Amino acid sequence: MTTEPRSFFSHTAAISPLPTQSYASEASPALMVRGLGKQYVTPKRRLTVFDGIDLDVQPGELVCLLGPSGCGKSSLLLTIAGLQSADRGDVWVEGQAIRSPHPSIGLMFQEAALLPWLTVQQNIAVGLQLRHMPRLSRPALRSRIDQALLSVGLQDFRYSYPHQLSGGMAQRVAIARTIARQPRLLLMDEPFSALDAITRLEMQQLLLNIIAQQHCAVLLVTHDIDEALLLSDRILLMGRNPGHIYQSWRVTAAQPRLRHTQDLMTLRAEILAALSDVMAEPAAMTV
Amino acid sequence: MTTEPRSFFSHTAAISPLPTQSYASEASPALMVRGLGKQYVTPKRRLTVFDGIDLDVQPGELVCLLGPSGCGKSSLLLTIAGLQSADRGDVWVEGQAIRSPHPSIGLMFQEAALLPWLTVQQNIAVGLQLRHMPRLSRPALRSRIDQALLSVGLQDFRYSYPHQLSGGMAQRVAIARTIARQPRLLLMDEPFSALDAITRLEMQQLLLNIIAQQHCAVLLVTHDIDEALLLSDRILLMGRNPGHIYQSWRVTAAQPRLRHTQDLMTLRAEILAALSDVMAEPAAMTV
Amino acid sequence: MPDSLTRPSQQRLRLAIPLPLWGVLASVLLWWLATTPVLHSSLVLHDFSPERAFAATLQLLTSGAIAPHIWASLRRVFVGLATATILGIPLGLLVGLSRPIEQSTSVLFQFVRMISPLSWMPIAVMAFGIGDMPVYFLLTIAAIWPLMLSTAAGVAAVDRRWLLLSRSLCATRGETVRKIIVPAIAPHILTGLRLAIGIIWIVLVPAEMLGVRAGLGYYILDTRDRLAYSELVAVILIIGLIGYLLDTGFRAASRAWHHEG
Amino acid sequence: MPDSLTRPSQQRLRLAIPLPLWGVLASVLLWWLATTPVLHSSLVLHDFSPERAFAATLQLLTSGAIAPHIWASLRRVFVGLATATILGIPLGLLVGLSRPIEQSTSVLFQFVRMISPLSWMPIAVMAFGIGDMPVYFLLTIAAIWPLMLSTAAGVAAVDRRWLLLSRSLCATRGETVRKIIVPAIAPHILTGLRLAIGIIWIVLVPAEMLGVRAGLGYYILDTRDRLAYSELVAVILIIGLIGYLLDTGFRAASRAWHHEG
Amino acid sequence: NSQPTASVGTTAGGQPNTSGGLDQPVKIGYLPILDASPLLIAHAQKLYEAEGLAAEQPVLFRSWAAIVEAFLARQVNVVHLLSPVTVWLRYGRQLPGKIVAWNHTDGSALTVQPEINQVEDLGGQTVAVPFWYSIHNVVLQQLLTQAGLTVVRKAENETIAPNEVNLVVLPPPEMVSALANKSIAGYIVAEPFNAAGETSKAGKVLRFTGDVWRNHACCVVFLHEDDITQRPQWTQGVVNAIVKSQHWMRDHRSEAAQILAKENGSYTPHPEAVLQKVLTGFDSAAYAKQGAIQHPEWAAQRIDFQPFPFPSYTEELVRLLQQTQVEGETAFLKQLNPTEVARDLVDDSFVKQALQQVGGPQAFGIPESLLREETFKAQRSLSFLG
Ligand SMILES: Nc1ncnc2c1ncn2[C@@H]1O[C@H](COP(=O)(O)OP(=O)(O)OP(=O)(O)O)[C@@H](O)[C@H]1O
Ligand SMILES: Nc1ncnc2c1ncn2[C@@H]1O[C@H](COP(=O)(O)OP(=O)(O)OP(=O)(O)O)[C@@H](O)[C@H]1O
Ligand SMILES: [Mg+2]
Ligand SMILES: [Mg+2]
Repeated sequence: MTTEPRSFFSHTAAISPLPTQSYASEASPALMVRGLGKQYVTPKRRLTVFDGIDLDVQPGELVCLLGPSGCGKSSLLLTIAGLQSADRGDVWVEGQAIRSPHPSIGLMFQEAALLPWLTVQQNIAVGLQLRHMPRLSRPALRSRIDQALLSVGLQDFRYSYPHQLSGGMAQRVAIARTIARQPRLLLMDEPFSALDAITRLEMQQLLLNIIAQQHCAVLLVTHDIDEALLLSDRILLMGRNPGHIYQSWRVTAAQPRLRHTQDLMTLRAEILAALSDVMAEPAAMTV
Repeated sequence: MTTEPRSFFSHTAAISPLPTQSYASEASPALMVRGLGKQYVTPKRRLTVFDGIDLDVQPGELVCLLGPSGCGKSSLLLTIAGLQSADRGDVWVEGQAIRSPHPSIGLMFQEAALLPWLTVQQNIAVGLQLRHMPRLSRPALRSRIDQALLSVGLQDFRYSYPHQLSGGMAQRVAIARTIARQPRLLLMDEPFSALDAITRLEMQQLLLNIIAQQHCAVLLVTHDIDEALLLSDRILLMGRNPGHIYQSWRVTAAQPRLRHTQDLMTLRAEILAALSDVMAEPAAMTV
Repeated sequence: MPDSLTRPSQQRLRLAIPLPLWGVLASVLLWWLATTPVLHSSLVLHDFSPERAFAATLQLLTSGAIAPHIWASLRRVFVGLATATILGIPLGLLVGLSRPIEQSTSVLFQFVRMISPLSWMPIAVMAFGIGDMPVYFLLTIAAIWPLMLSTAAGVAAVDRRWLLLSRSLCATRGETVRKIIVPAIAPHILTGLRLAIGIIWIVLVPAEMLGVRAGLGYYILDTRDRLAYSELVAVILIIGLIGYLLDTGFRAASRAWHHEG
Repeated sequence: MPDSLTRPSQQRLRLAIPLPLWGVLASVLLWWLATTPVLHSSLVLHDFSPERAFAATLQLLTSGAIAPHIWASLRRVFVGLATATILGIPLGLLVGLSRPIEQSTSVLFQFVRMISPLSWMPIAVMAFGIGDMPVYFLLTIAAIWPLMLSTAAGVAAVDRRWLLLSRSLCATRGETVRKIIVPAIAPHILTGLRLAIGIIWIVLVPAEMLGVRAGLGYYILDTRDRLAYSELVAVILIIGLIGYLLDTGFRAASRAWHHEG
Repeated sequence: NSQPTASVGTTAGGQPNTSGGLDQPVKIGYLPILDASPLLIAHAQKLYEAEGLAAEQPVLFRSWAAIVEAFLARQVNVVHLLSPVTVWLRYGRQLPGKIVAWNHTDGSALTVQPEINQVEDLGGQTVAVPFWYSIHNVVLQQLLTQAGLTVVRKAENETIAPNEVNLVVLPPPEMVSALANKSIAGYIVAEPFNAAGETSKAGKVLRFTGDVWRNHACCVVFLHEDDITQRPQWTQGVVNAIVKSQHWMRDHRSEAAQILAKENGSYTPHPEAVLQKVLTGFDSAAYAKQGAIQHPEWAAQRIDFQPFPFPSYTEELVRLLQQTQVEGETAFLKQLNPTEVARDLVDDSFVKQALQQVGGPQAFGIPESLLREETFKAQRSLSFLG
């Protein structure tokens, strides 16, 4: 393991209204979120799950979202994806304001959400055969599915049904389903949480390759600080009650980062400390 | 971070028929598995998911099971728990041969498997109000549930329904449901996979406390080598096609292990290397 | 777009007249256009018109002439439904849970459930005479199948993970059924009940041929015999109203189970 | 213990006589005991006994006398079921998917579905004359409700994650319905079909009162009119057999959807 | 080919009929009972065609309500109806139709449990009738009142006093089962259900209605009034055919039974044996012995055929109906004047003409004057009782 100079990360101030404005400024950002807030209203109570969220993701950038369990990461992702309406604030994808799902967004849920009556390859095909997608010829479709299956290492399981898969295999099918659509903006909710160390590294590499090839933007929720350190261009730490961006870091170390694990340790410690602080914040604000 | 002598782990030979016979020999082991094998037969194919599995877990011991995605860890756990029949081999729990679920086993599935029509506290209560459980008075029941909720940090969510929980919260409810039954043998399938770093540490500490207090045995499936290093007395690495115990390590470092992370690094590297080897093994043996 | 898909949490703009009323008003209008004496010359047709039907309904209700019939029928509906529930749900559970039981009974059940109540009639009269008993029998035998089939279909659709969970908790058979399966299939049972009540009303009319002296089905047959078509429609309206109220009750119960809101 | 719970993967010991036959044999025995001339003196009762019923069935089948009736009824069952399916499933989808549609139609539907085919008869004759048309009408209007209700219940029970998935893939309404909802509720639709076919056979008998010249329902009424109870039971057996075969077909289709096996 | 129309209005197309309406096909609606036989035999013998009419296959119905509904919807235009129903239709419901001929006479009986030997034994029991507006109900209630019993219509759980008889309506096929099950003490209905009750040994005939009301009509031929006024030739053709068919049947009872039987055609579902028993196998001596016939001197048949609608019968019917309990609105009955009804409800001009074609009234053994006195005797008139 080689060592490199210490200056590979820059530290931006926490809870800034416009966290990171001007680093790749010519094109409009792949994702721009401003002042986003959301409440869950149940008969028993009203929970502000997050509020005042500002964030940007540039094309070709991978941003990781960390935060304590239940702070609102999944809710934020669903709201950005247009699957649930925000109570305030706006979301722009490639300069376009959106309130409902957009075809160039690829969302991966925290659960695999496979359709149990379809085989693995049919589950992947479903996302490719919708009207808004460019029509694919049979062989083109076939080769897209083959490629997606190959990249997640499940070519032998194309005819299996979801209940015949292990937890990690189901998660990989969900990855394949998402990337096969070649989205411009990937929103991923703990995509590698069920994978062993090696497979996880393979999948992480796959993701980096896809970003490099297709210059797409990725917002990735994870609970694994090491994963964030290995993958991201920026790391956002979310606080809770209600969810907000507590702090953010830019990670500038070159890939492959596994070479630089020692160097990232300081940042790791810093993030862990911030996470502890976040979890010690006073609770409530449940209106 | 303090450093300690290097001799904190012993290395036992791989693929031994009786992996670890005689280290705490007076009482019968909490779990003893011999020659266990299982096939899945589907109309399309017949898959030997694991075969020739031998393992023991002593009371008060925590054994971690690592292995590549899809190698058969979850299947092995379900088979040991008596939820699916083995095709060959035997399982003894506290000296008693079992083929069907046993009340002193606590199983935690890879998915949270909460009952959607019950609140969090009712989900926990279900496991406590069964006929084979000692009858609890109302206040005793209440206090058990309270304690379990408190230990997973969800006391504010006792009246929430499962669909109102985040992924990590659901997983913690599943933990609470399992530990509230005070099992003698805990079988846990990736119990902390959806938790952020801090919450995960808290839950891991909780598990260690329970083992210390109740002297129960734990077999824990994880894909996180660091987790295995932090928690386990022994680590088993499973190979695939069909699943088998490829190698095992004893970890003797004292708790709290976070103090010894540096020292565990060598073992970590060794395990990672073994995992790579396992994943490079020739596939097939699909009869 | 189906509203529940696109905007799960958004409130709809309220129309001045609530939606259910619109549907009813529209259909009454169509009905009126098809039958009114204003537009049609057929004397028989006029009897079916809403103006006469409503007048007859009002008359039946205010004079109280219909009350004993309503009570008689409600009693029969209740007894029939209760018996069918008590038999049908356990049967559905058994058939859904056990392949041997399913296999050994399915031929028989599939046979029996295809038999029209009208063909049972001679047998019902032979076995139970005339009066309430054969009516109870016919209603029960007609209502049992939707309950049984819905229950069995529900059992088949229970998430296998919940059953695994229950087994891993070492729940006994009874506990699994009571604590997992029955709550899990509650929506299916409610659908079964809703269908059963529909079938019961359908069968009530022929069943009340069997020598009873009161009941809405009896009254319908009577109005047909007397060609009192406006009264016939009035009784239909009353049956519809009662059925609707019962159904609303069931659906309210059903909503109580769907916390997902 | 319900077998499917305890031993999901274990093969059952096969009895020499397959289980379905046991159930049938046992019930035939009970039937025989209740009606046989050997034990009973009532002449009317004897006509219901299995020995006579089987003789009559054989006679009906071998003489071919029943064939035109079978075809006539099968045609009506088919037309009624097809119409009910074509109307009922889309209606169920609409009602299940859209709250406004559900609200504006539910009162009406709950009213209409409580109306017995026997009360529709005067209206059916007025509107469709006599012959096949009113029969189709009565069968359709009876069979549409189980299909509609089961479909709507199925839509309500669709896993919300699949709908979220579909929306996240930007599927259109039509695509969501075709690719997610319809496959997801296939078991519900099949239950609906099974119930519908049961109701259709139930209603066939009164429906074939309406001036038709052939049909199993017509034949049943015929046997009742001439008190030929052994033939009545024979026709019931034939209806049961046909119903059973249809039902078996549906269940085979249903199993094709349950890959979980 | 039957047009679904729902108008009870005037002639289709509204043109006055130069042809006397012969273009309209004869569409018969009937129930599977012997009462229908004149209409069916006329069809089988192609008698309508002989009159220059087109006749469609007769349509079988299963209940009086259904046949009336089809008649009102103009799905059928020649039907046989219970004579009290026609009164109810024309005066209770203001539906324009008329009786043009009688269909048959007698043909009904009161069948009871074997242990019941006289009408008085029915006290405290339940008896089934097929229809409120039926001649059976009228005759039964007369029999009961004259035996000193009170007719009641009670709910199931009410008790019936020993001097009361409870009436229920049952579909005829269920009457036999109910009698076998002993849940009713007896029933009064048209043939062949009495014959069936006897055959199954569930009961015996207590009285034939023809032995109570001599040569009474049970069913009548009923046509739309506008057919009568606007298609007189068509109506005449229909009545001619029916009268000829009745005339033929008087001498060919056995052949008629053959034609109507299920074995030989598709008119009724009844086996020939049952029909033969009703039409030909009447052993009046045996029945006299068991008390079912108390007026052997009337020489009544079990069922007989005679077309002329005597006005005296109609008047008597209206008078008796006014004393009979029926379900529903009955106020209109009180207003009826028997003589007027006999004149208004019945149009006997067609029958009179038709009778000439078969050799006059004597061909049916009825008086040349076409007048008669009604004989209604519930009890044996003389001291036979001993
Ligand atoms: N019900 C089943 N029918 C057929 N095959 C199955 C079934 N369940 C699991 N398998 C197969 O068995 C193998 C092992 O699955 P298992 O879930 O035990 O893996 P695992 O080690 O838990 O993996 P992961 O870490 O991804 O959860 C996989 O190849 C899977 O496809
Ligand atoms: N549908 C809902 N109704 C009500 N409350 C909800 C709903 N979904 C989520 N919540 C609540 O919102 C909060 C945030 O949930 P969310 O799933 O966004 O957390 P998360 O950050 O993804 O956590 P995790 O890392 O554990 O997955 C939690 O307190 C949860 O209880
Ligand atoms: Mg989450
Ligand atoms: Mg697993």
